[in-house]
Amino acid sequence: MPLVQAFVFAAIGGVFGVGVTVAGRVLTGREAWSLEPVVTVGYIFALLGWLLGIGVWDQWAREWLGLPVEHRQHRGWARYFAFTTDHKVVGVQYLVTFVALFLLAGLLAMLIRIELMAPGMTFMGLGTYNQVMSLHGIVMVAVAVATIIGGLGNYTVPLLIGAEDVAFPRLNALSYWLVPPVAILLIGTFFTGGLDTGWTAYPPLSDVNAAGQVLFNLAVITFGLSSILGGLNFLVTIATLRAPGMGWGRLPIFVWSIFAASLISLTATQFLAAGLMMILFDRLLGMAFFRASAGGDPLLYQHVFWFYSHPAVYIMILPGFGLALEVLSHFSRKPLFGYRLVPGGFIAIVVLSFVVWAHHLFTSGMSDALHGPFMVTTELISIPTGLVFLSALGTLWLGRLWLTTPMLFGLAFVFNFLIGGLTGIYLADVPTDIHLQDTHFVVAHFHYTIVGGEIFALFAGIYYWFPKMTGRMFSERWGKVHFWWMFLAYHTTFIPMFWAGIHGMNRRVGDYPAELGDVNLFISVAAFVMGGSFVVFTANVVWSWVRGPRAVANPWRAHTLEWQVASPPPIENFPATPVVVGSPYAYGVPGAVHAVLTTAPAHTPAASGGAQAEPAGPALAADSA
Amino acid sequence: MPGWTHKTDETVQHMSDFVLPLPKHETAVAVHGAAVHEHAPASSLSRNRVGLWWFILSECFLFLAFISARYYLLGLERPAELNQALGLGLSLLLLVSSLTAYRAELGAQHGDRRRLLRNTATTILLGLVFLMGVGYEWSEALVHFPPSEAFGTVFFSLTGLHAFHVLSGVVLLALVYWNARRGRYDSGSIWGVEASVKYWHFVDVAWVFIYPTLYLVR
Amino acid sequence: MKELQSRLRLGWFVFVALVVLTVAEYYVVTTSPPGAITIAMLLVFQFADAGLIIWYFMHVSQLWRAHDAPQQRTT
Amino acid sequence: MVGRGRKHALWVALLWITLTVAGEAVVLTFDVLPPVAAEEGRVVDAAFRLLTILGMPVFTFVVAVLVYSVLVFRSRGTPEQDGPPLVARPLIAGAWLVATSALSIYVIINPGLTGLAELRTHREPDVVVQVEGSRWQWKVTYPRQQVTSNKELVLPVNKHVRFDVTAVDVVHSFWIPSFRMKIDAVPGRVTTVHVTPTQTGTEAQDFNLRLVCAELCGLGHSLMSLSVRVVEQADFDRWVSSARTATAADGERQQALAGSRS
Repeated sequence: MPLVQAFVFAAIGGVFGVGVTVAGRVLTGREAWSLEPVVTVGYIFALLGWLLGIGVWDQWAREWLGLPVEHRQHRGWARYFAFTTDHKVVGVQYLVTFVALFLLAGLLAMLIRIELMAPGMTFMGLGTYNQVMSLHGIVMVAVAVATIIGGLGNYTVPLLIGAEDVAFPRLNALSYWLVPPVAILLIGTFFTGGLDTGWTAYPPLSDVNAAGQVLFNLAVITFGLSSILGGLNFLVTIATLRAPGMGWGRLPIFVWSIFAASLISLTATQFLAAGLMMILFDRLLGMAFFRASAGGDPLLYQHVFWFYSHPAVYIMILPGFGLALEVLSHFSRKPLFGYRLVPGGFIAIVVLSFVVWAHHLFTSGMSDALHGPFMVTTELISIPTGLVFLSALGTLWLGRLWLTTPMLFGLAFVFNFLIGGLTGIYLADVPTDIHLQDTHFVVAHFHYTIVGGEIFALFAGIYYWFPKMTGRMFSERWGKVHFWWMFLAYHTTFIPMFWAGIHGMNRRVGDYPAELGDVNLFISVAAFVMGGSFVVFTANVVWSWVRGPRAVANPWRAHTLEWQVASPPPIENFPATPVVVGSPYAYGVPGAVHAVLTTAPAHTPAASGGAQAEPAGPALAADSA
Repeated sequence: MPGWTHKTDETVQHMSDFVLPLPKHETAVAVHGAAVHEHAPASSLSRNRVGLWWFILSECFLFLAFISARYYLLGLERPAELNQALGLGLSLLLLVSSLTAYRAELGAQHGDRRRLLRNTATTILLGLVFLMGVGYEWSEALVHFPPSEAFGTVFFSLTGLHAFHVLSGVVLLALVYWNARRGRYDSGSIWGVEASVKYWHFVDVAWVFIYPTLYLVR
Repeated sequence: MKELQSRLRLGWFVFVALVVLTVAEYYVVTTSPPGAITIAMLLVFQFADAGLIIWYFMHVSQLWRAHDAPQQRTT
Repeated sequence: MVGRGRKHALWVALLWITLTVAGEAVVLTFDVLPPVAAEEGRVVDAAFRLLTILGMPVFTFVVAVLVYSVLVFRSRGTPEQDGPPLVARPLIAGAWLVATSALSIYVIINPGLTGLAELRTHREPDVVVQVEGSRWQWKVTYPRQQVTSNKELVLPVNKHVRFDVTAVDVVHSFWIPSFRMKIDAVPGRVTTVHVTPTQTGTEAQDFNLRLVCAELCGLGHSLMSLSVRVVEQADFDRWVSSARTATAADGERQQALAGSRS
C-alpha cells in the first residue's frame, strides 16, 4: 500500500516537473521539448513525490507542519515494503536489495566474460558491451559501498552497542528508500541512449555522450545522498547511543570500522556529487567546467572524482576489515589481538585516504611535481593496513580455530586482501604504474581488494549473523561447498588477469589482440564456474531462511551483545538497557563478563578506578547457550 | 552442547614468548564487573545537535569542491567587471540577517514569541532581498562573463549553489514562523528554531568564504 | 531578563565585528597590491569571520559542554 | 614462559624461510614480463622485478602463519575450550610497526623515487612526434620531417623520441605496451612522454608494438590502435621521404576537395 502511494506520488511529481520545464522553456522562447532538462527536473520532483508517498509525508512532514502524526506500524512481511523505522527491518531491506543487485551485476559480469572469451566482437556489439561493462561497474560499486554498512551495519550496530535503534530512525528509512529510484534510473539508461563511460564518467566524454549519462549522474547523486545520510546516522548513533559502560575502548571492532568508514562517506561523498553536478551543469546549462576550448579542464573532474573515489575504497574495505577481525576473534576463541592498535590504524587510514587521490592520475598528464608526494602518501597507507594483518595473525596464533563457514570466509579475507594489498604497491609506484595503469592488472587488483576482501568479508558476515537475523540456521555443509567453490574459482579467475594486464590487455575493451585469446578464454571459463557458486549460496540462504532449523540465541557462543538476546531479537532489542562491564573479546578469561543484562545497575563503579581495561569477558548468557 | 570451561593452568602453559597474558588485576576487574563509565546514552536534543553539526561538516565539503574548482581553473584571476559594490552589499546583508536570526533564537529561548516572530520575519525578508540581489547580479554577469566560459562557470555555479541554500533556509524559517504563530515553541521544545537558525548561520559562513573567492582574491 | 539583555548586546558586538572584518577585507584588497600577503590577510579575515559566527551565533561549544543546558528555554 | 608457543614459532619460521626461498626461486627463474623494446621500459621492468622480490617475504610470512594456524590450531568440531587470552606486547607491536614502516619507506625510495628520477631525466630528443587522439584513431605528425600518418607509427631504433600527445575530443591514453610507456591524451593540453626504442620490430613480430588507447573513449575504444614499426635509421629516412610525398598528395587532395566544395 505505501508502495502504491509512492508510485502515484512519484508519477504526479514527475508530471509536474516535466510540465514546469516545458512551460518554462516555452515562456523563455525555447523549443518546448528537450530530453535532458525535462528528465532532470522531472526526476527531481518525481523523487520528492516518491519519498513523500512512501512515508515521509505521513511520518515526518506532518510533524514539521504541526499536523497530527499517525504512527502506522506495519507488521509481518508488509513492514519490509514500507517506510519502517526499525533498524533491523532497514538492515534486512538493504541486505536483500543489495545482494539481489550483486547477483544481477554478477550476471552482467558473465555477459562481459562471454564477450571476452574470444577476440573480435563475438556476442554483442561495441555499444552494448560498453553499456554492460559500465552498468556492471556502477552497480558493483554501489553494492560495495552499501551492502556491509547499510545491511549488516544497520542490523548489528545498534545491537552491538546496546542501543534500541539508530539515532535517527526516520532518516535511516529515508536512506534506504532513496535506493529504489537509483536502480530505476540506472535501468533507464538503457532506454535513453545508454551509458558508455564506465562508472568513472570521465568528461569530456560524459559531457558529449548520449542522454543516458544524465540519468546516471542523477542516480549516483541520489545514491551519494543516501550514503551521506547513512554515514551521518552511524556517526551520531555510535557517538551518542552506546549503552552505559560501552566506552570507546570497548566497542566491538566492527563498530569501529563502521565509524571510520562513515567519517569518509559523510564528507568525501560530497565531492562525487559535486563532480557529477559539474557534468550536469556542463550539459544542461552550457557551463565550461570540462570544456577545454572554453577555459575548462578535463583533469579537474579527475581530481574531484578521485578525491571521493579513492577514500570510497576505504568506505568499502574498512567494514570488511572490521568484519573479518570480528569473525576471526570469535571463531579463534581468543581476544582480538592488538585491539588498541586497530582503531588507531583505521583512523590513520581515514586521514591518509584524503591525501592520496592523485595516484589515479599518474599517467593523466598532471604536473610532474605531484607524482612524488602522492606516491609517498599512498605507500604510507600500507603501514596502518599492516596493523590489521598483525591483529588478524595474532588473533589466530595459539587459538582454537573453529572452522565454520563464516570463519573460512574470514580466513580467506586475510589471504585475498594480502594479494590485493601487495599488488597495490605496483600501482602506487610511479614507474610500474605507468605501464600498468588502465590495464587488466588494475582490474585484477581492485577485484582482489573488493571481491577478495570486502565481498568475502560480507559473506563471512552474512553467514555469521544469518541465525541472528532470520532465527534459523543455514546448512553448514552447503556453506562450505559455497566457500570452497567460490574461493578456488575466484583465484583461478583473477590471477590470470594480472598476467593479461602485464601482457598488454587494456581495460574496458570488448576486443583485443588475438595473442591474448587463450588467457581470456581461461579467465572466462573460470569466471563462469565462479558464477555458479552463487547459485549454491542463494539456494542455501533461501532454503535455510524458509526451512532451516530454528537457531538458538547464541549458536556461536560469542560474547558480544547481539548474541545475548533472542534470534531474531525482539523489536526493542533489549528487554532492559544492558550495562557493559568489560571487553567484548575476553575469551579464555575465567569469569570475565562483557555486559550485564538486567534492569538493576550491575555493580558499583567505585571499584573501577577509571581503568578502561582491554580485557573482560563473556556475557552471562554465553555459558548457558 | 559441550561444557564451556576455562582452564587457567593450561592457559598459562600455552603462553608464548611473543605475547603477554592479560594482567592479573585486569582479570580481577572483569570479574568484579567494575570499570563502568556512567555515561548514559545522550538525550535526543544533544543527538540532534551532533547530527546537525555532522551534516554541516558534510555540506562544507560540497562548497569546498566548488571553491577548489574556482582556484583550479582560474588561479587568482578575476574579471574587472565584477560589481564590487553589490558584492559587498550582499555580504553585509547576510551578516544583518545572521544577527536577526540570532535574536529570533534568543526570543524563542526566553519564551518571547513576539521577538521570535519579528526577527524571523525580518530574516526571511533579508533572505529574499539577498536572492533578488543575486538575481540582479546574474543579469549583469550574463553580459560580462556568461556561464559558457571559465569564470562565468565558477561564478554561476557557486552563487547558484549558495542561493539554493539561502532559498532552502528561507523555506525552513518560514516553517518556523508558521509554527511559532501557532505557539508550538511556547512549550519549551525549540529544536526546530535552533536547527533552522544554525542552518541559516551556516549559509552565512559559506558566503564568508565564497565572497572573497569570487570577488576579492587576486 | 538580565541575561537576555546581555546576550542581545553580545549579538550586536559580534555583528559589528563581522561588519568591520568584512569591510576590512574589501579595503585590503582594493588598497594593497596583489600577492601572498594580501591573500594571507584575506584568509585571516575569512577565518575570523567564520569563527565568530560559529562560536557566538552557532554556539559550537554546546557540543563539548554539558548536555542540553544552555539552549533550552530558560523561562 | 617457554612453552609450546616458542616451538610453534620455530616451525612457522622454518615454513616461512622455505616458502620464501621457493618463492624467490620461482620469481627469479620465470620472468612474467613480456619482451621490452625501449630503454625507459627497462626502468619499469627493473622496478617491477624489485617489487616482486621485496614483496615475496611479506607474502610468504602471512601465508606461513595463516596456513600453519589453520593446520595446527584448528579444533575438530566445536572447540571445547577458549584459546589463551593474549594481548599484544608493546615489543611485538613496535617491532611490527618498525618492520612495515621500514619496508614501505624503502619501497618509496627504491624503486619509487629513484625510478621516478630516472624516468624524469630527459635528453634532447632526436625525433619529435606529435600524437593526436580522436574518436577513434591516432594521427601522428613528425613536424621536423613534415610527415603525417594515421596508418602506422614508424620510429628509428636507438634514437631518443619525444611524443607530444594531445586529443581533440575526449580523453584518450597513449600506450605502447612493449615500451611500457603511457600518457593520457587530454583535450586542451599537451602531455609528453620520452621513449628510446632499443630494437627493431613490427607489430607482426611483437603484438605489443602497437599504440593503443588505454582510456575509455566511447564506442570504438577497443579498436583504437595504431601499428608501431621500429626500423634502422636508413629505413626510417626512406620511409620519411616516401611518406612525405604521400602526405603532400594527401594535402593536395584535401585542398582540391575543399575547393570543389566551395
